[in-house]
Formats: sequence, C-alpha cells, structure tokens
Amino acid sequence: MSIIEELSNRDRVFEFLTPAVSPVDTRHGPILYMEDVNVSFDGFRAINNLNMTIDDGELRCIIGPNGAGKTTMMDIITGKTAPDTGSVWFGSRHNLLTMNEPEIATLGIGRKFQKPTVFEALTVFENLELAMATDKRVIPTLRAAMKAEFRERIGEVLETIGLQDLRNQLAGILSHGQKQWLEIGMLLMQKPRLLLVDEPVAGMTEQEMERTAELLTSLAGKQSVVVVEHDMGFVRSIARKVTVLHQGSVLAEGSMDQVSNDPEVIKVYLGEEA
Amino acid sequence: MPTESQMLKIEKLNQFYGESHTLWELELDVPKGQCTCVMGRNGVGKTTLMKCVMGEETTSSGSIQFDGGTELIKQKLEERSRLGIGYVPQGRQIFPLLTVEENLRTGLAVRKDGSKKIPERIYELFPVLKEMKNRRGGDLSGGQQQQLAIGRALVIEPQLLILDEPGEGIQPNIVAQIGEVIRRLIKEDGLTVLLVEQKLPFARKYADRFAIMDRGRRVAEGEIAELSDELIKKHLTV
Amino acid sequence: AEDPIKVGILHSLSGTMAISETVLKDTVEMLIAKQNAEGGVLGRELEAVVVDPASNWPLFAEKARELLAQEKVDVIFGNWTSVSRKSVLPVVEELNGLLFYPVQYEGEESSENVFYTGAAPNQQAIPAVDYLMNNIGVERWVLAGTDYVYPRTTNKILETYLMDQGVAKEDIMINYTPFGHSDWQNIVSDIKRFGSAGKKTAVVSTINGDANVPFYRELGNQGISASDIPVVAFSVGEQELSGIDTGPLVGHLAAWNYFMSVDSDANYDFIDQWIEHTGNEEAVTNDPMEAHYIGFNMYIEAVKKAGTTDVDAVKDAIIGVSVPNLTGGYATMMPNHHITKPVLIGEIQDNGQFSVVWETPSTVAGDAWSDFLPGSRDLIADWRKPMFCGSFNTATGKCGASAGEMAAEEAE
Amino acid sequence: MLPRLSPPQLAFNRQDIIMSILRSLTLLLIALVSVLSLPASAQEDDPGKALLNNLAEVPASRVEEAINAIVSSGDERARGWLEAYGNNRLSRIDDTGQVVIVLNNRGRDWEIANPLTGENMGEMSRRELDRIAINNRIRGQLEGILAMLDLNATDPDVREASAQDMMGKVDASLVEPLEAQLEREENASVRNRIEEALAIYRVGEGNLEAVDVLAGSLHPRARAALNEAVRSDNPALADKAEQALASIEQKLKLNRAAETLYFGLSLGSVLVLAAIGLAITFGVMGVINMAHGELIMLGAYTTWGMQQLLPGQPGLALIFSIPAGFLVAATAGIIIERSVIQFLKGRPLETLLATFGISLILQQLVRTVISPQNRTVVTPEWMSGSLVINDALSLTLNRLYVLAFALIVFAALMMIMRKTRLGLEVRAVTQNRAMARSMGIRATRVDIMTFALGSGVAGLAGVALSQLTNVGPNLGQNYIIDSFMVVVFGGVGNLWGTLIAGLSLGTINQLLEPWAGAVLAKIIVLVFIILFIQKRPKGLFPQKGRAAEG
Amino acid sequence: MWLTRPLRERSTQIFLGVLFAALAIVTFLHVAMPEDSALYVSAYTVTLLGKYLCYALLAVAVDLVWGYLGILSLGHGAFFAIGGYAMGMYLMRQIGDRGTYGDPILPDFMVFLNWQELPWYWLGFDMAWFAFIMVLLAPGLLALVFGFLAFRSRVTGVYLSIITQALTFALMLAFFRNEMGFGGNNGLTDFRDILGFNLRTDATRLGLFIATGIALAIGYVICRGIVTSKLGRVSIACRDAEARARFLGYRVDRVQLFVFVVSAMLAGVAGALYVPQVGIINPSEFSPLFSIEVVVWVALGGRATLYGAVIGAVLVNYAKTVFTGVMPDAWLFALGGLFVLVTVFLPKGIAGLLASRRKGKQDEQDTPTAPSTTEATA
Ligand SMILES: Nc1ncnc2c1ncn2[C@@H]1O[C@H](COP(=O)(O)OP(=O)(O)OP(=O)(O)O)[C@@H](O)[C@H]1O
Ligand SMILES: Nc1ncnc2c1ncn2[C@@H]1O[C@H](COP(=O)(O)OP(=O)(O)OP(=O)(O)O)[C@@H](O)[C@H]1O
Ligand SMILES: CC(C)C[C@H](N)C(=O)O
Ligand SMILES: [Mg+2]
Ligand SMILES: [Mg+2]
Repeated sequence: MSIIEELSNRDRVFEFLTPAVSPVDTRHGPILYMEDVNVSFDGFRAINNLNMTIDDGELRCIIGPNGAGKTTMMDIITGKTAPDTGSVWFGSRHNLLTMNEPEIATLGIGRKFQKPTVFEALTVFENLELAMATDKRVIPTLRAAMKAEFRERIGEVLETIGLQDLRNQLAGILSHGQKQWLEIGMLLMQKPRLLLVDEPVAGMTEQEMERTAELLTSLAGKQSVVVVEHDMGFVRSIARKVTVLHQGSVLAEGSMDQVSNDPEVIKVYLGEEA
Repeated sequence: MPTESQMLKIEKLNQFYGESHTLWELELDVPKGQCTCVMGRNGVGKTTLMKCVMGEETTSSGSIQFDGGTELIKQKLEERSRLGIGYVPQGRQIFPLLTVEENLRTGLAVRKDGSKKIPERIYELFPVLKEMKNRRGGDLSGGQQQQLAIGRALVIEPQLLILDEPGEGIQPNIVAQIGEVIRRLIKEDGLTVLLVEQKLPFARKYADRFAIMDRGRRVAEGEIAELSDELIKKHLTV
Repeated sequence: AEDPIKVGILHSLSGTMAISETVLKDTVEMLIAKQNAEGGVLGRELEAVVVDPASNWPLFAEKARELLAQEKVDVIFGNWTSVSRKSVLPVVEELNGLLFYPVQYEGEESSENVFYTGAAPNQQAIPAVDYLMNNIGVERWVLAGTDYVYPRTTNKILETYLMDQGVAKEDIMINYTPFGHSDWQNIVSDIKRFGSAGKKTAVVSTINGDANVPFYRELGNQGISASDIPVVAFSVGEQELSGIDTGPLVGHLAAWNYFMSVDSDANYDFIDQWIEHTGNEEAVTNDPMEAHYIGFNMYIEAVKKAGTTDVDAVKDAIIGVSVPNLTGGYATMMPNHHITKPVLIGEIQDNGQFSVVWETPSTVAGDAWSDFLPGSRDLIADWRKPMFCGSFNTATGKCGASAGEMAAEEAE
Repeated sequence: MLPRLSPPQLAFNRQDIIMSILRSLTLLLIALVSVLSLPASAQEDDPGKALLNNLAEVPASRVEEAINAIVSSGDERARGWLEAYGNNRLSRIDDTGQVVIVLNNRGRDWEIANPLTGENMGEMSRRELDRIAINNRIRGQLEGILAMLDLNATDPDVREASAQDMMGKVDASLVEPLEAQLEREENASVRNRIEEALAIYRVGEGNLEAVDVLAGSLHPRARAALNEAVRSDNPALADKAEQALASIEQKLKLNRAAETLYFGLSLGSVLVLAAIGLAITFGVMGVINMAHGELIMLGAYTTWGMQQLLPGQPGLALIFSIPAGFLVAATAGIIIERSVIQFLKGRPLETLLATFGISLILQQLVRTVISPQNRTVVTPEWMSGSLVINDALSLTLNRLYVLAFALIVFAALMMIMRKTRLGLEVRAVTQNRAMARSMGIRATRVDIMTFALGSGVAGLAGVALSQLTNVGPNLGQNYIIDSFMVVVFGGVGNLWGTLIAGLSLGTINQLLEPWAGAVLAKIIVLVFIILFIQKRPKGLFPQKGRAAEG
Repeated sequence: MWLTRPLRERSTQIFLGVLFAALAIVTFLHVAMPEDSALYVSAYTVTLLGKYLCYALLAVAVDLVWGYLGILSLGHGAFFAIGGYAMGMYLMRQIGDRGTYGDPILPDFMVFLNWQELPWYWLGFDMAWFAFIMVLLAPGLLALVFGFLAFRSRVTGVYLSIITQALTFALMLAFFRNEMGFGGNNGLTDFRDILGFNLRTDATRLGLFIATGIALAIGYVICRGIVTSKLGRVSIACRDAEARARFLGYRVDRVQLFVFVVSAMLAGVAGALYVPQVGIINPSEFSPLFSIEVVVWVALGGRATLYGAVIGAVLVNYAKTVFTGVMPDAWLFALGGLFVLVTVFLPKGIAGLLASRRKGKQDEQDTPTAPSTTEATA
C-alpha cells in the first residue's frame, strides 16, 4: 500500500507541474457542498432538491435504486450536466457551476464512468500517461517529455491494476473488467482531491472486488472518495457513511447498518433478503 | 447425459481474435430446462464464448449444436435468434435512440406466433419499462437499461436465454427479482438459461450447474452444489 | 513522309465545361480529318493531340505546357472560358506557341501568340443593343449576367454605351447571379416589375451556361413572352438550346456571328459534314464551331503561305489571310489578331434553331480594346512590324509593357 | 400581359385593322358556311396564292400591309397562314417560288404542306427552302390581331385574355368598338377588364372618374397610367391619382410579401426534395453518399427517356416517370449498395471515398452513353404558366406542383419510417448492427431496402427537378452540397429537421435576395448556417440527452 | 525537443530520405542530362512534380486534423486558396508597370474595371516579407476565428465537416464577385517574377520545385513532431473520446484549435507555393469539391499516417495527369474506379498495404487506427 500512499502524496508534486489554479480551500468545512440542486429532463425530475456534503478525506458510498440520479449527480459535479437550480461548491472557493469540465478536472475532481471509457486507439500505457497529473495546457503538452520518473510511476500503477502484461496493447481490445481496471488506474494517475467512482466493481470477481476495496480505503484520508455501487457486499466492506438516493433526493444517510435496516431503503432498494 | 436433453452442446471450439487464441478446444454442455452458469476471471473469454454462440464472433473450428441437432456455426447471426435464442449481452447494447417500446418491438419479428404486440408479461416483470415506454433507451439509467435488455430478449420468447452478467449495475432487489424471473421462466416455460456471472451468491442461488473457464479453456464443470471453495480459489481468484 | 503536323486540342472533356467544349474537340478532329483527306498541307499529314484539362484552370496551363513542351505541337485549338485562356496565356507566350481561341469574350487582350476567332464585345454586344434600340424601340434595359469578368466587362461597356446614347441611369437595371444559378424566381419577378413601367424593356443576358435553362423556364412560367420583354443572349446558342424545351422561348433573341440556320451553301456543306462526322442526324452546329472552322482554315492558309509550320513565320503570314466563313462571306485576320465577322441577330424558333432577323450590312472587325472603357480607349493592338505591339497607347505613343519586355528578351 | 408601346415608327393604322377585322369576321361566318361545299380546286386563280406571294416578297417595311391584305381578304384560311407565319413556318421553295407551310422543321429535311389546299407535299431538303422572314415586332402585331379576333370568341376566358391584352393599348379609335363590346358583354370579369382598359385610356385623357375605376386595379398598366396622371398638370387629377396609387401600393406590398413567401417555399421545396433521399441514406444509414446527386440525375434522365419513349405526350411521360424514376434510381442504389457499400460496414467515412468515385463514374457514364450536352425535358401543358391569383400575384405552376410533390414525398417517407417495420429495423441496424442482428433483424436486407428507398427518393427528386432546371451530367453536382447542408442543418437523422431546414433556408434566401442580390444572399445564408451551427452544434432538431452522446 | 524527436524516428528518416533523394535525382536529371536523353526531366515535369508536392503538403495538413484529431475538414481548400491568394497578390504587385495597361500600381483587372486605387487589403503585398507572413497569417487567422467559434461550442463530426464546407463555399462565391477586388473568376494571372527571379525560366521553376520539397519536409516534420508528442496522443484521445479527455483536464477545444491552426497554415504554405508554379489562382480552388478530393487523396493513401497522405496526393494526381493524357474521354472511369477499388480492397489505404507488408517489425504506435464507432456520423 505504500506505493499508493507514495503516489497520492500531494506534497511530492513538482512545482512546474502544478496546474495554474488556486488551491482548494477546505479550511471552512466540506470539500463538496451541494444545495437544493434540481435537474429535469424534458419534464422528468431526475434530481430533486438534492442536498449533500462530502467532507475532506471522507470515503462516502452512495447507493440507491436504478434511476435514482446517482450518475446524474456526478454529471453535475463534473460539469457535464448543468442543473436547473441549486449550488455546488468545491471547497469554499470554487463554484463548480461556473466552470467547464476541464477546469473542474484540473481543480482536482476525477471521475470513473459507469460504462468504462478509455481511449481505445491508445495503448494502456498511453492511457495512463495522458491521465497523469501534469500541465494539461496545449503548448506544455506539446513539449512534454517522457521522464524516467513518469515512466516509473506509470509502471507502479500498472502493477496496482494488474495490467503490466498488457501495457503495450491497445486499450480497445481489453475485456470489460480490464477496462474497469484501466479506468481506475487513470484515476490514480490523475491524483485528484475528490474521486467520483461510478460502479467500480461491476464485472469483477470477488477477489478483484476485495482489491478494489483495499485500494479505495487506502486512498481515503488524503483524498476524498465518493463511490456509487450496487454490490452490497462491496459497499459493506468499505463503507463508513452511506447515502441512499431515491428519486433524486436523499432518502437516508448514515452508517451501513443504520441504512440497511431502514424500512424505506429495504422497500425501494435492498429487497427483503439483504 | 443424452444429447436430446442438451439445449447446447459445444465441442472443441476454437476462436481467435486476429492472432490471439482466445478459446481453446472448449467444451460445454447446457442441459435443457436448467440454468448453467459460466464463471471465470476477467478476460478469460466468457463474453467471447457467448458471442460465438450468438454468432457475433466467428469461430475457427469446433461445433455448437443446438437443441440436439442444428449446427449453429452454419447459421447466420440473424437466424440464430429465430431458432429461439435470446441474448442479453454484456454492456446492455440497447438501441440508444429508439424508445423503450421500440427497443422491445425489435424482437417482435422473430416471434413464432407473429404477434405485433409486446407481451404484457414483460411489463409485469419490469414495471419501469412500462413507465418509461416513451423515453429513449439511451436516456435510461444503467440499471434500467439492463432491465430493458432482458425484457427485449424475452420478447422473442426464447427457448434458450443467454445472459452475460445480467446483474451488473442493478439494484439488489431487482437483481434478486431477475433471479426469480429466471427461475420462474425455467419452471413455467421450460426455458434454458446460459448465464455468465461473477458473483458467487447469485450463481449459487439461481444456477443449477456451473462451468469455470480459465484462459479460454473450460477447467471445471458440475452441479452448482459441487462448486467448492477449492475450485473457486484455484480458478476465480487472482 | 515527313513528320505530321501536330495539332493540340485543349478542350475540357469532363467537368462543368464539358457541356460546351466537347463539340469543339470533335469539330477540330473533323476538320483535321477533312484536311488529311485532301492531302494534308505542305505534303504533311495533320495529327490531333487531344488532352483533357477537365474544366480546371490550372490544369489548362499544365496541359498547354504539356502540349507545347512535351508533345511539341505546332498549334493549339482550345479554351472556352476566359479564365482558362488567361491561365494558358503565359505558357503559350513563354513557349512561343500558337493558340486559336474560338469563343466570344470580353476583349481587353491581344497576345502575339493568340488568335481570337470568337467575337469581341463590339462584334456582338454593341450591334445587338443597336438592334434592340433602333428596330424594337427598347428604352429600358436589364443587363443580367453571371457574376464574372465577361459579363461584368460587357455590361460595363454596354452601360457606358447606353448612357452615351442618352439612356437614363434609372432605365438600366444590372443584375448578377452566381454560376449555375438555378432559382430565378425573384429576379424574373423583378424584371417583370422593371418592365411594367410603361417603356419597352429588353433583357441583355450574359448569363452563362447551365443557369440559362432555369432562367428561360422561369421567364416562360411567369408569363414573360418575347413580345413583352425580349431577351437577347450572348451565350445561348444552338448547343445550349438543344437542352432546353424551346416552346416558351420562341422569339427571344441571340446575337452571334453565325447561326446553324444561315442559308448558305458553305454552311449546308459544313452541317452535312458534321452530321456525318458525329453520326447523329440531330447534331447541331454553333458559333464557336464556326470560329474553329475559320481559325483552322486560316492556320492552314498561313502555313501554306509561309511554307512552314514555324511559329514565327506562321504568325507573320497569318495577318491578312482571308478565308470563307460559313455565312457566305469572308473572314480576315486583322493585325490585332482578331478577325472580321458579320453580326447576326437571331430569334429562337420552336425547333431549337434561330431565324436571322437582322444582320450588319458588312463584317465588323474585332476590337481588342474597347472604346467604351476609360482605361483602354487609347489602346490599339497591331502585331505587324514595326509597331508589333499588343497594347499601343495612341495617347502616349508608347507600347504597353508586355511588348517592351519581350523586345528586351529578344535582345538578350 | 405586359405593356407594350407601339413604337413610333410603326405606320400601322389601328382603325384600319379593326375595321377590316370586324368586316372579315362577318365574311368569315359566311365563308365558313359555304366552304364546306367548296372543293379545294381552282388553285391557279386562288386569291390566297397572290396574298401569300405578296407577303413573301414585300420588303420588311411593308410587311404590315401584306398582313393587312391577308386579314381583310376575309379568307377563312387566313388565320392558319398567319399562325404559321408567326411560328416561322412559312417558307418558299427556292426554285418555284411556291409558298409552303413547314409542318416539321427538325433535321435536314423538312416536311411541307400546301397552304392553299392543306395537302402534304412530303419532305424537302432545307437547302431548297427559303424562310419567309418575320421578327418580333411583327409577331407582336400578329398576336394583337389574333387577340382582337378573340374578343368575339365564345369562351369567356379567351375574351378575358383578349381584353386584358388591350389594356394600355386602347387609343381613340378603339374606344367605340370597345364600348360597343361592353354593351354586349355579359360576363362580369370580362366587363371589368374592358372597363379597366377603357379607364386607362380615359385617365390619360384627364378623366377624373376613370381614376376610381383604376383605384382597385393591380394591373401594372393601370399603375403606369396613374403614374402618368400624377405627373400631369391637372392638380385635381394628380391628387386623386396619387391617392389611388397609395392604396394600390399598399395592396401591392401585401402581394409582394405573399410572392416572396411563395418563392421561398418553392425554393425550399426543391432543397427538401433534393435532400430528403440523403436524409435516409446519410441521415439514417450513415452512408456519406457523394453519389446522391448522380442518383438525382438518373431520375431526371429517366424523365427525359420517358419523354423520348412517349413522344408528344410529355404529361403522360412525366407521370410515368415518377414510378420509373424511383425504380431506376433505386436499382442503381441497390447496385451501389451491393457492389460497394456493403463492404464498408462500420467504416462510414470511407463510403465518402467510394461514393465519390461512383459519382465520377456515373457522370462520365452519362456523358459517354447519352451525351455531354443537356437533354431537353418538355414541360407539359398543364404544368406551364402560372396560377393567376390577381394581377400582381401569380404562382408559377411548375413550382406549385413541385412544392406539392415535395410535401407528398415527405409525408410518404415519414409514414414509412414511422409506421412500418422497415423504419424501426433500419434505425435499429444503424444504431447497433450486431445487436440488431442478434434480435433476428435481417440487416443485409434492411440495408438494401433502405438504400434503395433513399436512392429511389433521390430519383423522384430528379423527376421533379427535370421540370425546373437542366438535365445534364452536372445536374447532381449542383445539388450535392446543398443537400448535405440541408440534412445537417436540420439535424442528422431527423426527417422533420430536413423539411424545416429546407423550407427555412429557401425562404431566408429568397427574403434576402431582393436587397442583397443573388450572390450575396447565398453567401449570407452560408454564413448563417455556420453561425447557427455554433449555436446549435447538432442542427435544428438535435438528438438530445444522454442517448445522443451514447 | 518535440521537433527533433521525429528526426530520430525511423519512419521519418525513411520519408525524408526518399524525399530528398527524389529532389536530388530530379534536379540532377534536369540539369545534367542533355535534352534529348531519355532520362532528361523536362521543366514541364519539374513543375508538375512541384505541383504534386504542393498537393502533398496540403494532404499532410488535412491528415493532421483528420487522422489525428478526427476533424474531417471539407474546407481545407479555403486555407490553401487563401495562402495562394496572398502569394498571388504579391506576384501581381511584382508585375509593376509591365501589365497591359502599364499602370504601376493597379493590376490589370482593376484598371479595366475602372478602379481608381488599390483597396486597403492589397497594401503591403508589394513587399515579399509582408506577403510571406500573410501566407501564414491569413489562413491561420481564418482558422483561428472559425475554429474558435466552432470548437468552443463543441461542433463535431459531420456538423463540423459541413460548416467547413460552407466556409469554403461562401468564400468561393465571395471571391467570384468582382467587387471583392481579387480578380473575380479570372483570378490572378500573368505573373512575372518572384523575389527578382523570372518565373518563366527553368531555373526559377527548379528552384520553386526544390523549395516545395523542402517545405514539404519541414511540414512533415512539424506534423510528425506534433503527432509523436504527448499532444499527439491527446489529439487521438480527443478524437476518440472527447468527453473523457475533458474529464482528465484537457481543454479539448484548445487542442483542436491549435492543431487546426497549424494545419491551416501548412495548407496556406502549400497554396502559396502552388500559385507561382501553376501560374494562376482563381476561386475554383475554394470549390467544395476540391476540398473533398483532398480528403479522398488522404483516405486513399491511408489516414492517420501522414506519409500515406503524401502517397495518396502524389499518386492520385499522377494518375490524373496520365489518364487525362492517355484516355481523355474515359479517365474519370479510371479514377472513379480507382477510388472504389482502393476503398473496398485496401481499407487502410495504400499505407495500410505497405504497413501490412512490413508487419512484425513495426511498432503499433505508428498507426493508431480510429475505432469506427466514433466516426463522423450519427
Ligand atoms: N438526458 C436524459 N433525458 C431523459 N432522462 C434522463 C436523462 N438522463 C437521465 N435521465 C433519467 O434520470 C434518471 C436518473 O438517471 P441516473 O443515470 O442518474 O440514475 P442512476 O442513479 O445512476 O441509476 P443506475 O444505478 O441505474 O446507474 C433516470 O430515470 C433516467 O432515465
Ligand atoms: N475484439 C477483440 N480483439 C482482440 N482481443 C479481444 C477482443 N475482445 C476481447 N479480446 C480479448 O479476449 C479476451 C477475452 O475477452 P472476453 O471479453 O471474452 O472476457 P470475459 O471473460 O468476458 O471478461 P470479463 O469478465 O471482463 O467480461 C480478453 O483478454 C480480451 O482482451
Ligand atoms: C461567355 C462565355 C461563354 C465565354 C467567355 N469568354 C468567358 O469568359 O468565359
Ligand atoms: Mg448510474
Ligand atoms: Mg465479459
């Protein structure tokens, strides 16, 4: 695990690599703050007066029925979808609603999509290279050189995600689960302050799930992590605080035990036996 | 096991992606009226095997016999569904710009009874689909899409239903519900199910038989009860 | 036997201009075949070298260079559009070739190496306007053209000319359209309105190529007949009419130097020959074909006169050469490399032919430089020595720069 | 009809003509009765012969007299002769000097007939015939004369047309006969016309009441007369005329607006027709079909071919061309699909390359097999001319038909895509081919049928376009860019989008044209498209939501 | 350095080697061989080859945006033509008073259409340095403005293709207008000399040919430099999964804009070199069909390889030259057939054919292929 810690050590970032944005200010409270957010699509309310805060360094699990608005919530945070009303703040300084996706990403919010999306025409190695936290502006990118150090870091992540053998394969031919891993790897390279992870273990075996769980818990503390997942075993194994979304708003929040005994939650989500 | 009771009999199947040999001399029996679960780590070729059965990938050698005689390999992709194979692929593959209803209607063409209506039963099994009838498939949430994919495969009233990780991304109670549906269809309609699943509890609960794949080969097979921790350790952990 | 005389044919066989130019290629081939049947010239056969510049202007220059430098042709017959000629011009001048250009054009050019057998504006536009003014009594004018140099120049000339004749500015409407324009509703309706002011109105059309068919169709459908507002066109000939339902056009006019319907034996022979050559009973002839006929015969005469195909000798010899044209008269090569032509006004008939309604009493010599453009009023061209100049300024008494440079080059 | 001033040098005495015409009319009636029994013999001393010879021989300046002589002779064949003369069909045989009527003047040998007996004289070489010259001015007069004859016709429409012809041409000599005609006339609209015609004359004479008659008229002649009056030195008249003009202008403005709208819709419908096939092959199937224009061209050539097959029946041929054009283009589409496109599944951009090649081949094929020249497609009678709403507004019929045709084709296509199984299947196949096949959809068949449908519709467009523009090898090239523009502007994959895009681009263009000129209008429309796409990066009717991002 | 990286790369070395060898051989054969020798390369051929090289540079520019950025520009002819016009204006001004009307300032076409003075946008073009800067700046600026608008609002796929087409179409119509002051349909012709060298001499022609070769080499290296840099990989990322790249923090619009502008400038240079060699620039260079044809060259040569674009451009244009001479009536069949056959039988173009020949040794990174799902259709 020390590798990961090493990697996620924000203090090790070289000066010239630091993106030219002001740092996130979390002195006054949570790292993410959403208030009264509403979104509707053609009259359908996907997010309904949603209020939520994520604390700095927290690991938060979000569960909820299909269509509850979990992915939509992530879309809002990352700038993909603009809410109809409400406010979303990153730290106390950055109003996310005024920013576009790259700005938000540069600020330190990373995301893994529900459907794994990687750059299929690039190799696994290159995928990771692009995700690396460096200056993402055009000219610096043009002039960027591949340093031994970077190579090493990529190598480490490759090891973590178990794709060393496939490093020079095009990402397009990976199997579903392999793509999931690659995307997690990209997230690691990015070293964001806040990770949004949408269904990371779909299509993984139990063992892989365990590994993922370990990985995510080890990140928490230094980085904040929001995990959306339907696999209750997995959620249980990592969860500290769980939020249940339903019909676009928070239905319940609390520890896993609290939540899983909530009759409402059982009714709309878990079903009898969970 | 006598062949007549085999819905699918796969023998010595080999498949390549370009140069890379993905399925090796693969053997698999899928008995009628049962749920057979294929398991294995990521990338061992489960999806590839399903695609071979459906005809989405071409095989280089071997045979796949359907319902005690028909050689599937010789059939075109679109003819296989006419034989009564329903397919729920990994990643859902719904038609994003068709409405939910239209997605379901694509299956009507091959129905034996030539019906022009979507069977009410589908909506009973998945009420969300009725609710979202007129929304475009692509707008649905991941789990809703998964339900749609299953519903769509059921429209053709298949004899054999192939499910590639159907629980992926679906809320627990619906996963359970899908499991129940599978059971019910097996019991009521004598449906045969070929399931790919990673999640042991689900497999244990709803499957009758299992087969484990590793590196493109079938390495173990048997009644679900025979699925021992040892096997799991050997083939399913990294 | 001696080497054949090589005749380059530089006409587009594909692309937008193929519509007009392919027949000219066939014409030259026919003329060559006939000449060979008569024993060639100077005891030498003629041989056609055909290339396809594909309606692409730079390609014209390239192909011209190919013809002159690679194929070493003795003469080129070619080009339709002015832009293609402009593109080819530096090449023929540099490589000292001979080019016969068979199409009416805007003038303002005279090159030592080019022979303009089509009409200059004073051989087409001005007589046509004269006819409309004096014989039809037109008082209001629509100058409609495709937006490019030929119509612009022609209309500029006509505008000056009409104003000189006392036509008021508000009685002239000028309208330009893009190439291949196909939606004429607004413009025709404007013309209709313009023509309803109570004065006899006519349209002088320099509309080019494909745009004509929809234009005439719209005229017909909006109920403008030739007796209301006649249209006189400078680019619509028999070839173009063969693609139009002429029913609604009867009575509209065109000004050319030749019509297929001209009643002369030379013409009938030419038509017979053409029909035989193409094997098509319906084949039509037109003005640029006549221009090539004249140009070709002039070249043959000049070669005979010079006794050689040497370019400089032919250039010298050809000035003053007269050959019969197809309308029963003679065409003479003038010192400015333009030729003399009769001007005919024809009315469109329902059979796709023109009937001649008016004709200049004698032939008109082409003006390289228009008298109605301020910049060229004082210029003349004369390629006889000692003047030997394409743009001699009579006011300053000096030859334009191009000849000066050439003289300098010769001195080197 | 448009105004025509009789040129001053015309020494044509109108009264003479009128009188002679009226006289001849009576004679005509008598003759008509007697002619039935009269054998067409006694040619030698047929007075017609002298009349025709006279017409053929007089110098141009005295042609009027010769015509006059023919008219006043009262010969019942006069009308035929004059019509033949007007149509350039009167010729003389070089050798004998005999005047003949040319029945067929195409090609080198012409079919001729004897004008006196009507007997067909067979073919004669063009060389031996000498056309009897006529020019526009004379033709105009001839038309006038024939129109005057029509004022007595039994068909009120003919009478009305004839009266309309008289607008602005009435002079003192005509007032009386016209007034007499007015007395007799029962048809209201003909009366109106005659009154207007008279009023125009009277306003010119300074008559105040006549101004009232003209106040409601939209006829350009009436306006011209009022304009004259405004300039007159009679202040009362000028005043009144001005008021009348103002009210006319008001109405004209409205009509003008309606006209522009019509122009716009009509241009729009052409764009829609041209683009709609592409909306299927490109918009729905995703084939970047650069040969679309050539498929349109095939449809147009089919129309031409049909008209060749059914000579003299342009209307019938046109109607047959609709299914034929569809079939020809659809067949071509099937051949293209089977021979090329099917191998490019999943490589949509390469279809651009291949179909570009196909378009070159098709163009050159037409050039070689048929001709590099344009072909004549005849407009049938019922499609030419215009539908007259009033004097200031008339809708050209061919475009009206095309507009209707475009809407019908659109509606039919919409039905197919929405209501039939093919529509569903083609969308499923394009969205996810493998999955569609897994659902038992026969993708190959769907491809063929869809491509054939799109191509066939292109053929239909060609049939319609043959009525508006050139039928030649370049036809397709002229529409391909516009078609893509329309489909994309409307939003790829959306048929409604194509319709609205076509119609609105057409209308914008025509609205701009009067003040910007045709060239600039086109440029502005293009710039508009560019800017519009910035605002709506997925066209007019974009596919919205997650589904589109896929 | 990103620019020197390609020089160490084998494929670029081969490309440059072949290119310079060709330049040297042609020059040698032209200069040293007697005119009647079978090996003699005439000035005609030299100019012809020069033209091919201009087209090749244009094709490389198109391939850069299409192959690596997924922007199918159907309007690159516009940048080419604008570069050409900038050069043409310079050449026009060089004529000085040697024009037919002898006006020391106004070009002939302005004189006879009665223009009184030079329009402002013609000012400065009598100076070579200014004109040459404009060759880069004018297309670059147009690309910048156009690209800024388009990429900012995330116009992609066919929509982008069609508005590039609209752009070049609109420019074509505009340049056709005589009032624009660029000579209308007749364009700019009758050039005399460039930088003091007489354009009508073989030596100048050879010089232009060599200059074009060098420009192509430089352009190729620049493109290769971009493509092999991290920016190149980001481009591919933008091409295939634009949204994903954005979530990684890349300003996709900036990347697109940068590459687009570079490409437009290269196209401008190609146009500028083209004009003195063919002797005319006229609005038909703006014609949408020309731009489509350029795309066809690239596709035929093999997309996303750069050298494929060069091969495609040279091959198609050579075929055109040969066919129009050998079979003037039927060359379109041959050319059209060629397009069809190559597409059907050589899915990756000619470069793909070459690549599969030397497969094994070749590293995958060289030719990233685009997954078809993200192609420019809906
Ligand atoms: N663009 C859209 N247009 C219409 N409806 C949409 C759109 N995007 C999302 N929705 C709807 O909004 C609701 C929330 O969707 P979302 O994807 O956020 O659900 P989710 O909680 O992530 O579900 P799952 O667990 O199944 O992934 C769903 O009902 C979906 O159908
Ligand atoms: N189109 C392809 N081309 C080349 N290789 C492929 C392709 N698709 C899959 N593969 C490779 O084939 C192997 C088997 O893939 P497959 O998708 O069948 O795995 P799987 O068992 O379904 O895995 P998962 O559990 O992750 O879904 C993988 O190693 C994958 O990288
Ligand atoms: C009027 C045209 C047919 C020819 C003319 N010379 C031109 O400029 O293109
Ligand atoms: Mg989700
Ligand atoms: Mg799988």
